[in-house]
Amino acid sequence: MQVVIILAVALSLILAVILSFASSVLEVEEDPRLQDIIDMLPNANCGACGNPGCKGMAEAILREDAKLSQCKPGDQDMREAIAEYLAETPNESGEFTKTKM
Amino acid sequence: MARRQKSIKEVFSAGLFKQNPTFVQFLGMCPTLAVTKSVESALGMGAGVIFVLVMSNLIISLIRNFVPKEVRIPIYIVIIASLVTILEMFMKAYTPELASSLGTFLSLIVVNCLILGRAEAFASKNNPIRSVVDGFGMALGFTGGITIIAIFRELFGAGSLLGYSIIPEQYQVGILVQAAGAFLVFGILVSQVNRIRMNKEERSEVA
Amino acid sequence: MEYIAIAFGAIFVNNVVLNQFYGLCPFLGVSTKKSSALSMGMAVTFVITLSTMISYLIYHNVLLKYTMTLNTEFGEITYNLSFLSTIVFILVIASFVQLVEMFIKKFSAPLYSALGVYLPLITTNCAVLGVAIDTTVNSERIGVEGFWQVTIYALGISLGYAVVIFIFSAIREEMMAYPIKKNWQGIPIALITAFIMAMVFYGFGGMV
Amino acid sequence: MKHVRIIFTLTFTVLLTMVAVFQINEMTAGTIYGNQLKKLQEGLLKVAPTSYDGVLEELTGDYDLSEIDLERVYADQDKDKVVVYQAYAYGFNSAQPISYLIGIDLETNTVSGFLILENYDSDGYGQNASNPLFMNQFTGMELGPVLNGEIDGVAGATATTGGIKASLNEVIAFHNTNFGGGPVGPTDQEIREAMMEDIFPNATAFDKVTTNPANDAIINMYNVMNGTTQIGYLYEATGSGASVAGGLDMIYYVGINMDKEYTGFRMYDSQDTPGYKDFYLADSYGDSYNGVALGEEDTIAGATAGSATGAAILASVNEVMAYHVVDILGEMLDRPDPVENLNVVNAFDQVAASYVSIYADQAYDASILNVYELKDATDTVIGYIYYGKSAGYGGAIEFAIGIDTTNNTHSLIILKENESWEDAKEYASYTGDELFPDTTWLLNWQNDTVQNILDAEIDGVTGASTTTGNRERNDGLIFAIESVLKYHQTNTGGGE
Repeated sequence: MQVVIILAVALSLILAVILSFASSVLEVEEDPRLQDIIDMLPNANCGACGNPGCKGMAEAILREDAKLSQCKPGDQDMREAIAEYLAETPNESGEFTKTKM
Repeated sequence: MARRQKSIKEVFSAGLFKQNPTFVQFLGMCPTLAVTKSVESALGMGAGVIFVLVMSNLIISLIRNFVPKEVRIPIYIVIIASLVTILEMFMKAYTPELASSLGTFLSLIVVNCLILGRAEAFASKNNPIRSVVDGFGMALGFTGGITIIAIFRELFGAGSLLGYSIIPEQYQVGILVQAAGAFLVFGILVSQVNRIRMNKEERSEVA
Repeated sequence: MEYIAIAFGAIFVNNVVLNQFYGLCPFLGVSTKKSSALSMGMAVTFVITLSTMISYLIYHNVLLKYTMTLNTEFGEITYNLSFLSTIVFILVIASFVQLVEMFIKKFSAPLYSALGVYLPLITTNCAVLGVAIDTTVNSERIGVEGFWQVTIYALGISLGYAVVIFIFSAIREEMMAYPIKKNWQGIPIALITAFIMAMVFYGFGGMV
Repeated sequence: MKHVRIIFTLTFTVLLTMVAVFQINEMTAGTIYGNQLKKLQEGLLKVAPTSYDGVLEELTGDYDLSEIDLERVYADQDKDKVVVYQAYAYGFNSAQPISYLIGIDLETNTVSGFLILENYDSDGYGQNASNPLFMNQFTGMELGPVLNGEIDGVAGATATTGGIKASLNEVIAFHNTNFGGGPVGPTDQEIREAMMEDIFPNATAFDKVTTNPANDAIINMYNVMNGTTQIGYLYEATGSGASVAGGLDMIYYVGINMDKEYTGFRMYDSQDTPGYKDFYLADSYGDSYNGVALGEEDTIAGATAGSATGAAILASVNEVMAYHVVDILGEMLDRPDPVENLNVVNAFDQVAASYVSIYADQAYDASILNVYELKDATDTVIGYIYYGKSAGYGGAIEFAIGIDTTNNTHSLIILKENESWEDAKEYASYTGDELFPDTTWLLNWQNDTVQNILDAEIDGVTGASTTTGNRERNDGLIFAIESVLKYHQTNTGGGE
């Protein structure tokens, strides 16, 4: 039992410390809309859309390179939500991204 | 957002039909193909997924407001992995035959994109009751999907259903129970599901 | 010679996708373009090989090292921490992948777009965890032992993944040029293609 | 602050889940262990004899199992009722061995049960080994190599069946060394005796002739008795097959009855090419000798594949037959009439006034069909023509060679052959382009003294070694022609 606790604490501490510091040290500037779109996608990371994961899909949407219907796990609500969001939110230089359903 | 929230009933039925994980979302395809040799193991896998998905949706929805965004995924994974490990132990203890027939795929429920997908897409944004209903609906839809595939494979490939012989040996298509046959059966079924969906869409457009 | 046999068996005979059904979601998803299939193949090769090595070391040096005893109705039984394998492996793999992704993203933009973006997908690729578990907990099933044999096996398995996903994407790209009935487009025809490829790969079974 | 929260949440979650998992592990570990124990115990009792319901002890530690695919050994307390082995077999899916249990009833020395515990071979193929139909067939089988050939394989799974058979052989060998054996299948001696009895079913005794027969081909000779009457002769003989270099490569038994007929033939051992030799190892070939009169060996049909093996067998049988007729029965062999093949005269450069067969007066040689003495008009001997034969690739080759009184060879001519000599062109060492009867290789034997030719040790032609012969295995034309030359030296007196 003690072993388990020590092991768990040690392992998660190591990982948590590395990850949390790495996330700030290795942070890269991104389009602020990217994270919002990722949050709207199902995040199943299944790859069925042909893009490398949901992040890849979000990037492709912002590049106007992907149709929303490519996302197999996503439903009508998700598509409408993303379309609505993109119609309302421009990027930092004020340009709007067209959505492809 | 001004969007209307889905009713509990809609949440439940989405997983069964409109958003069926097997035939529409194509989530968790590894077990879909790997454990559908027999109806028995498909049902066993389905039961496992129901347990893990309902529990993980419940727990994640309960803690959704305390989890920092940066470690969201590791934490979800840890919870799911623990649930899978617990499931594995129970299965090994009380249904050892089933556990050995599912093999590594029992542990691999952890990486079934359905589980993590629902955690991210639904449980982290909804209250516990709705999350449980969603998890149950999705897992049930998954179970139904893989069971249908298993019925086709076992019936025509091994000539039996749940172990009872139905079709004599000379009319069996042995390839269906082999690895390659899984692709064939699944491919044909998806194409037919697509056809039905397309017909429906056309009709609704006309209407 | 032994290593060659292990690698050959892992690449072709027990092919991870066509025979063992590991990593199917990205196999069917990220195979519409040859370029992305190639990137995916490389990312998988990198992650599977390294994460298997890490998992092997953790399993043998930590999880198997600590034993405990438990009183049961069958008498005292001794057991080790291997029941924690799934949790530990997935946690380590997920963190490792996330770390690598952050590194690549920070220091090499071209490498990130060719390889790094595919890394998060690995977490839900059951081939990674599957191979890690098979080479440790179930190692007697696949008949490999020792660190180097396991490494070669993992490398072979992941190369098998890369080879198959690349061939598969080449076929799918080629198929784009042909009219396919609407309900067969996409996943269904891809599954039928995978079926034919799996049949072809059965042929390798005769070679060992 | 953000970092602290991240670290804390992650650590806390991991800790909580680990504790939960640990608790559940404590709850279930016993049951899981019990299940495994139960499965193994049930398996052990399933393969133990039905009369046995005691406890089996594990004895694995008592043996060195590092060299064999044996995992565990169990036996009853006194080690006199039952032994159970857990072993591995490598099937089609060689990476994942099949694990099985086999029980052996020590009182009857038979298999008491066979059970496959784990099988990862393909469904519909190797997986079928786990079918009760396959597993149940072992029960009651007597121990012996691959259980005496009684196992029915799994359809469509040669590799799986083969793997199980190979593993069973190892287990049985281990059992025989460690648990006393008992009936172990037919021994070498028993196999030989069975063959002798096949050839003479009515025999009551095979009396071995102690003086060694003066013949290279014959290893042993038996007078076959029925009570006090002799009913025949049995020869254990050896010959060269078609494709093995060096040594004795086939041993066979052939029987001859008192009516000068063959009573049967059995090949005991042949190192000849598998696939080619199988036909000759079969009883059906041996039985085709039944009732064939001595001298009529040509009527025994060989196989299409491996005709050279058939020819080699017949050549050897001919030798035994000649020994039998000449040395045992003291009779003359039926030898061909003089000059039945007129072309033989071409082997000698001069036309003689008379050609007289002198073979009947001389010793028999398996390579020689006839010997002619050539005389001129003044009745002076001018030379000899030897009419010989050898086993070729496409059947028997007949040739003639003339030798004069100064021991010089004249022409070597081929009278009958069915060779595909042009095949040899593909091989580097042969550059000629003639068909076989006019081959430059034959010139090696012409117009030189017998002694020079024998000293030269002419080699065969690679790629046509069945036809020309192989010096190491003493066959083909080299052997036949050299036999003729040596025969000339010793019998016709030319050597002195």
